[in-house]
Amino acid sequence: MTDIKGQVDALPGTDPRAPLLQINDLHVEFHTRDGVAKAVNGASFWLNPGETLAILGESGCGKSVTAQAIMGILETPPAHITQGEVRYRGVDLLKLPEAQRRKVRANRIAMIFQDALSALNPVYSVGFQLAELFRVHRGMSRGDARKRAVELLDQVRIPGAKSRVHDYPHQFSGGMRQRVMIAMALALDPEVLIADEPTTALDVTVQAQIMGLLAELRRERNMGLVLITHDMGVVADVADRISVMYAGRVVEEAPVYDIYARPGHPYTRALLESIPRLDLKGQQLSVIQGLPPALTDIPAGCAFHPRCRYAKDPCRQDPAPPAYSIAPHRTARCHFFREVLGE
Amino acid sequence: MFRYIVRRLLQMILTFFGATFVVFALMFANQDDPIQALAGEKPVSDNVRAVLTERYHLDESFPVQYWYYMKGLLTGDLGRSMAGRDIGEMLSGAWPVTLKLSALAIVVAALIAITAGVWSAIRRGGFFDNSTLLMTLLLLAVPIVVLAPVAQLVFAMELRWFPATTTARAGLYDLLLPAVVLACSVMATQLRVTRTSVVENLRADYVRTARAKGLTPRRVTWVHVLRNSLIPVITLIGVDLGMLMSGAIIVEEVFNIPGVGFNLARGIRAEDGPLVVGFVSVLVVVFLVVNLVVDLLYAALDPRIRYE
Amino acid sequence: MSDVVLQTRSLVKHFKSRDGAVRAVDGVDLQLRRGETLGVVGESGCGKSTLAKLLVGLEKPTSGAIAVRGQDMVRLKGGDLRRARRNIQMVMQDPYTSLNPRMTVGDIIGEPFEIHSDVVPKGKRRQAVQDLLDTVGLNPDHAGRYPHQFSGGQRQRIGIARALALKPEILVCDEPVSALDVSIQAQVINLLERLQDDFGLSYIFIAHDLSVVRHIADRVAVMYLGKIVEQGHDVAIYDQPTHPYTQALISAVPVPDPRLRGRRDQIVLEGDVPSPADPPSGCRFRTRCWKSQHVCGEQEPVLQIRERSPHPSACHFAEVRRVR
Amino acid sequence: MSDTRSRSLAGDAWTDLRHNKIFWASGVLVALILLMAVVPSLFTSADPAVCTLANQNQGPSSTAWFGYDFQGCDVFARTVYGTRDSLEVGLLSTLLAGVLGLIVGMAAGWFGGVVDAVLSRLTDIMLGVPLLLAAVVFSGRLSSPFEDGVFAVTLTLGLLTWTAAARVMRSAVITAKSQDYVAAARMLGAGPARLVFRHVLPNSIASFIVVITILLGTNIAAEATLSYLGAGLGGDAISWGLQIAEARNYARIAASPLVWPSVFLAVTVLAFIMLGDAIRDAFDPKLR
Amino acid sequence: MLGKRPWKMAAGLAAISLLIAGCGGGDSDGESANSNTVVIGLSEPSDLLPSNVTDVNGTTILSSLFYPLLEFNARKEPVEAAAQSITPDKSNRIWTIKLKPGFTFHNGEPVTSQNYIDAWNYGAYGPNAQTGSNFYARIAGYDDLNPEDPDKEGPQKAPTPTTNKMSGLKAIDDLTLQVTLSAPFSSFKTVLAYSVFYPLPKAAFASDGVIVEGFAESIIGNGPFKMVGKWVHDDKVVVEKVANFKGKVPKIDGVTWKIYQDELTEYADLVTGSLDVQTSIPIEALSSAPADLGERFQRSENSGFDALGFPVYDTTWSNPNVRKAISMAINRDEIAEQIFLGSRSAAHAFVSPVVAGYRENSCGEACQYNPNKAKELYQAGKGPSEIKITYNVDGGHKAWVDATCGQITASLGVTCVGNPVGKFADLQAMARAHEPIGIFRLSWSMDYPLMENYLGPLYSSKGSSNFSGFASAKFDQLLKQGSAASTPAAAIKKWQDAEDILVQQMPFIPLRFSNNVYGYSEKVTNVEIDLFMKVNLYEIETIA
Repeated sequence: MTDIKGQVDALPGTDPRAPLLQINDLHVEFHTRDGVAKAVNGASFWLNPGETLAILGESGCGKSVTAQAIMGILETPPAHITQGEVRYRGVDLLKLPEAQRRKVRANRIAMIFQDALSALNPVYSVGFQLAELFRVHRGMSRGDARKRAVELLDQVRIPGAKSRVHDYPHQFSGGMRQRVMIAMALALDPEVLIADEPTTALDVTVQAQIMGLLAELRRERNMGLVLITHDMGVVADVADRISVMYAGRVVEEAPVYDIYARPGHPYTRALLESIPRLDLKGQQLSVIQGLPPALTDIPAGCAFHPRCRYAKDPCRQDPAPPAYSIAPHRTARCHFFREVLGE
Repeated sequence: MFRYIVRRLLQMILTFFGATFVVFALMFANQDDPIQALAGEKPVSDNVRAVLTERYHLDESFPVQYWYYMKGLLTGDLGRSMAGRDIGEMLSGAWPVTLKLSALAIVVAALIAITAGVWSAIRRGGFFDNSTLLMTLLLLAVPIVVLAPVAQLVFAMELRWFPATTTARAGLYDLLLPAVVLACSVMATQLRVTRTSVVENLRADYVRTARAKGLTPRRVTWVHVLRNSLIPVITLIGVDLGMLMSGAIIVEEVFNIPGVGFNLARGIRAEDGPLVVGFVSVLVVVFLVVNLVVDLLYAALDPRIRYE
Repeated sequence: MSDVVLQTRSLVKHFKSRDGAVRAVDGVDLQLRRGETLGVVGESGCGKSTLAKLLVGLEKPTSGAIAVRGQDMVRLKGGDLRRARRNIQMVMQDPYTSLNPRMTVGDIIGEPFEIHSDVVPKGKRRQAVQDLLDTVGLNPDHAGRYPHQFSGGQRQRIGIARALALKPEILVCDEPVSALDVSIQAQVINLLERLQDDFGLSYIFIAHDLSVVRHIADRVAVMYLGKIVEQGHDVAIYDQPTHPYTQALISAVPVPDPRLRGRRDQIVLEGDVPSPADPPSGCRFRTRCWKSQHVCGEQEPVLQIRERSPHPSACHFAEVRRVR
Repeated sequence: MSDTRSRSLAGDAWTDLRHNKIFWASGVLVALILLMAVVPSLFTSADPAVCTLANQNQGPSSTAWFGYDFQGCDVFARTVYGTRDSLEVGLLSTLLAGVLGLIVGMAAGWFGGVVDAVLSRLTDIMLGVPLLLAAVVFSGRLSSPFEDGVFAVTLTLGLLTWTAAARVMRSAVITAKSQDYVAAARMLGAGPARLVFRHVLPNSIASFIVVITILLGTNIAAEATLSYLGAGLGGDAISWGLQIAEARNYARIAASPLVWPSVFLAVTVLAFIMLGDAIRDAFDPKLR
Repeated sequence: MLGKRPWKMAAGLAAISLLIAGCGGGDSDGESANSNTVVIGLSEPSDLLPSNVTDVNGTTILSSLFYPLLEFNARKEPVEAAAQSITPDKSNRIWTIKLKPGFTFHNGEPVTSQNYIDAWNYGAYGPNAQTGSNFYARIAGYDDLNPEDPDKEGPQKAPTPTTNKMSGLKAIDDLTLQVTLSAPFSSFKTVLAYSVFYPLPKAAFASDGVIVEGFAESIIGNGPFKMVGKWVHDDKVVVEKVANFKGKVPKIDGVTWKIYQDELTEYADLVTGSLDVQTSIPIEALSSAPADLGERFQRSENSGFDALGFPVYDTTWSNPNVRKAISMAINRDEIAEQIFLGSRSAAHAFVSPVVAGYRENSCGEACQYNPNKAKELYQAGKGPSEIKITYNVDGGHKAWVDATCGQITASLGVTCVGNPVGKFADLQAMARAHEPIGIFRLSWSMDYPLMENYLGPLYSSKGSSNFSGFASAKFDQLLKQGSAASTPAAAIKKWQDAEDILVQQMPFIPLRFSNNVYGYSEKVTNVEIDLFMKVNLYEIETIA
């Protein structure tokens, strides 16, 4: 497989010592009828080879938009990347011309989506959709590409790959479809895989299968994995580090063990507490009051302050809290992280 | 699948009889004096009148006339027109050119509508989009009675790009001008539907996937989006094809094409019951077959659709 | 007897399809007592949504009986049925599609009053609607807004308010929180629990999220391919599951604690759920079961208390296994 | 702000429309056209029926803005007065087609099964009936009590053009009736009437409105086609269609009698289509 | 599997239908290539069997295929063509026709007197329902072939005739034919020029009185041209010159009769050079025709006559002065000039100027535009305050009817509207049923150049086209006397007397006489169009 990789030209300016993926102060806006929606407001994180970074957050926190911005597949307009960098091995992808950018996709950075049924084109066979990658990026013949497609389906443990390659997405079960998605993402042997809620639409037993498969493939290939999810359970199982996003910002970043043991941001803390737990049965669940802010109208200061029990005056005023370094490899954007940690 | 087709064919037979009945009834209601209609403004002698009345059962009641017609039809005899011509022959003379004309018109319309529709969907809100919107609305508002002679005047008589008239044996190029005129009548809606459908599909998740695969925008649009967007367009094209075949009356007259529309118009004006019913019945059958083909095409375009 | 508000007996629903009958629900017996929450868990395609529709009368059962406070819902007709139906209402899964986008929230919540005009006199309906909004924690002033102006959690509250309008005793909640974010999910669950206390409601709580069910349910029924495979009190099911499917299901639930990583007893099932149109003979789980033996294909295990299963379990080899 | 006042979809739509520029533009245009139809004498003092061959094909002047046609009639006056019959035919036939399409489409979509099959086949049959035939039949049978033929032409167009609307309605109803909120209402005990009129209809009407407004345009234009085919309006009727059908013959000598009614027709169609779009959007709360 | 790949089937079906549509594409008409042939436009004839042809299209095509017994010269006098001589006896009842020798049909059969008798008997035989059968009605024995239906259009069938031979026809020898009329008719010779009096070859008959199936599709005539191939319906009839033709020899080698549905379309082809002769340019194109065609745009007179008829059975219109008032309210010249652009001329007589006996302005003051007098007369006669003019929409009459109404309104101060009906048959049916039809339009073009051919059908009480209900015993009698007169001149005198009755009664008001307005391509020259709107095929030439 590495021989195929050799066919892709190295990007100019590649720095082998730089992190695999580094996002700096990314800002994305959407121009809508209701005004400018600030979907991402300065997201920053990095990823090393072989590492699993979980981006955790609720819907509308900007995690999917961030992922799409990294991939360069945001629909512009309405979306506009107003600021920031997306560095892959030190190269700022945002500054690359579109043609080169396109070569990065699938070759270097690949992505899988939440709902495999709608993410796969319903009118083409999965074989076609897999083979397409080899034909477009590798210029393979139809037959060779088809062969590779079968191999890929085999690799993601789809039984009877040879015959199923002719089937259409709707003829697969949810789990199998997600396997196809994974096969598609891994086809060109990328170094970074972004998985956007890969198991949310699946049943728990299938979810376990898929997460297992992903972990295995990541290990095999020493890929960097960005796992976007809202499920604290899944994260606890697979992530090395966690970035928690709220209203377009990374509010806390920490190694997985630390964050579950002692969350450093009130939002992370509240999220953890709102999961139903055995020892709290019969009691009310701890809830985060109110709603996430509308992206067109993000509160001044810390965006979380209207829902935060620690909020005091400084939280309500700009500028937003900086990323306080609260421990080695840990940051939190909360003025009162000590109180949060200390409780 | 097979059972589905058989069921559709059976329904087709029922529809066919329904259509003959409705049209026959309409023709009967319209029957004043077909014999005089045949003779134009010249007088018809009583004797001729009596003989023709008897020959075409004109003095019979509606059920009897219908019965005579159906009897003939079921034995494969489409009867004779009032002018004494064999209707079967007339049909086989008129159909090919009309089929050719409407197929060409549909191809022209679909090509333009789909290309422009996709384009304006991609650039929605842009200049191209807005100007096509205006153009299509204008096309919608200008009736074909205006469009056809004006096109003939400009492109045939002034510019001499196309022949002014064609015949039953016309080649594709000869038919191009009338086909374009005909296409204008259906292009507008097809374009709108294509545009809407493409816009919808552009938002679909699989487009995101395709782009994440590093495909060029062109490939994303014309390979991935287009096929998904074509389904509602195909339905429309099916309906349009039927309408074009019967609706070609004016175009056929202006460009002197002795096709179905022309024969229908003549038959209707001449109160020629058997002629009109014959043509309409075949029209309905063709229409239904086209619909069936369209439905099967669905399945071709969208593997999720299966017929039972 | 008077304690039981809802009971089903051998409830069966088959759908006709190209490939024969799809056995969506295939002989389900349930009992729900007053003030109790019965959780129904199972994976997609197991028939739990069909079960919900049967219970509220959106589908007619192929056979079997549904008794609400002793009245057979299947046999009732006309006005009696309409009145009896008031007693059992449903909260639907998808708060986006279950509200008519072209009606205001006030109209949506007030609609039950218009249908059952005897419940609240005309003049008081507006007040009643506002009370309901208040009850579910929404601003009564927002009655004139449209569903799309609300967030998912708020919409689910609207759905709950609508279901409560007729003051039912039983609420069938079909995946009421699965479309919601964690923080919102907690709010809705809390609301449901509060309403249960306030109005003495009984819940059938259908979900695929086992943690949520565990939190809210008093008793749990596990469904697989149209049948209940195990049933019992929550503790019994979660801590002492005896059916292999239940065990696999529970073990697959991720635990939000990285310290347990790699230390849990995780059973990863192979393959997919078979088609309900052509379920396996005997025990329906046998195709994916590690305990499967010859008898499983021959004989269908009955849901009953067994030697090694202190609560009803439909497995010939039922045995307690702690999976976490 | 307090919006406790009980509101209706229509009321809200109106509130929304009041702020919609396109609605106002098209609305004013439509109002103007309607006014022209009702009181044409407001717009021109000339009598459209008085035609003097001496004025034949004269160009525009201060008395006759659009000049005179082949018959020596004032083109502007005739175009203004033609509004009435054109609109009458267009609106009434579209109304008829709309009602028929709505009923057939709803019935087919809602009941499904045999009803659907029968109605769908009926739609097929109607698509096969040539417009000219129906026009000839109706104009022959119905024009005597209504001399100008408006009734006959309206009936013809109405009876033959409902099919598209019915098809659209049918599929919209099929989509709408399987929605969760319909199930929710059914669960509450709502009867079929409520389900149909309160839930299914409002949610399936959007594409129907679009089809209908387009149909209005094509029907006004179709009147011209019928006039050309000799089954259109007659008697002392003045309509754009008649004007166009006549003037197209003399287009090479004098274009004005052809151009102006066509322009009026196009503007009218445009106005109604835009109005339809605006109304459809207003009745979709999501777009507000 | 059928079910698995439905799209293959669909694609196949689509491909097939496209193939059907696409193939068989276009052979272009090579007729107007450099050969010595011309392309002349006309409409689809209803038939080509001579006895069943009464329309101008059919007769035009037949004129190339057949050689008539006689034709008319430039002075409208009959001149023998296929006949050597046509002579009546003293009583004008028995006519002897001698044929020129040596003529053959296109299939080689010699033309004999029996060929004429067979053809005429076939045409006259009632059950054959030939539209031209009326033309044989003067021949003795015609009634035997057409027994009267006892209840007209009632349920009973007309009795089958006992014979299919007219007693008045007798072949004296191969080249001599004797025709006995049922009543004397001094102008019978003129009638014989009409196309129904063409002969038919033996090959036309399958058996006695039965025409071979499909004969009309490939007619065998005795004329200067013969058919090439079959009649291609709605498309064309191609004829080519007969070698060694015994009669007058045309200068061209052949004609393609190209069939058009619409005259404007035909004109488009004329302008673009795809057509050589258009015999009748539609009014819509007249204003641009001089510019389009220059010298090649021509006019000549023809026999057409337009009139308005009154339903005299309707009391509203029973007063002749009111009818006269309407007539005087119309400015015929203005309409002829401005609406018809000179393709018509104002009519001030009841018969066309092309027939012998025509008197200019025989109508007198009644046909002169005089709005004041008209109004006076109208008011005195208490004419209706609302007038409608019924016309058929399929004939392009709207323009002049509207203009006429405009003039009537202006002159009389009454409301006048056009009342369109679908086709002429509808108008006729309404008139027959005495429905309130109002004033109605009428046109006539002659079959043979006699005053009688105008007066008889239109105004006599039993006239085939007399829809007005006008009946004057004196008029009928004068007409009859004219026909029976011993010489054509005497006949004309009687007919003129009859015309004078019309002037007094005005059951119809003459409006216009029509002219041929024709054009031709740069390829041809010497184009003449005769009274019957036919191209003179013997004169027309191509330019090399």
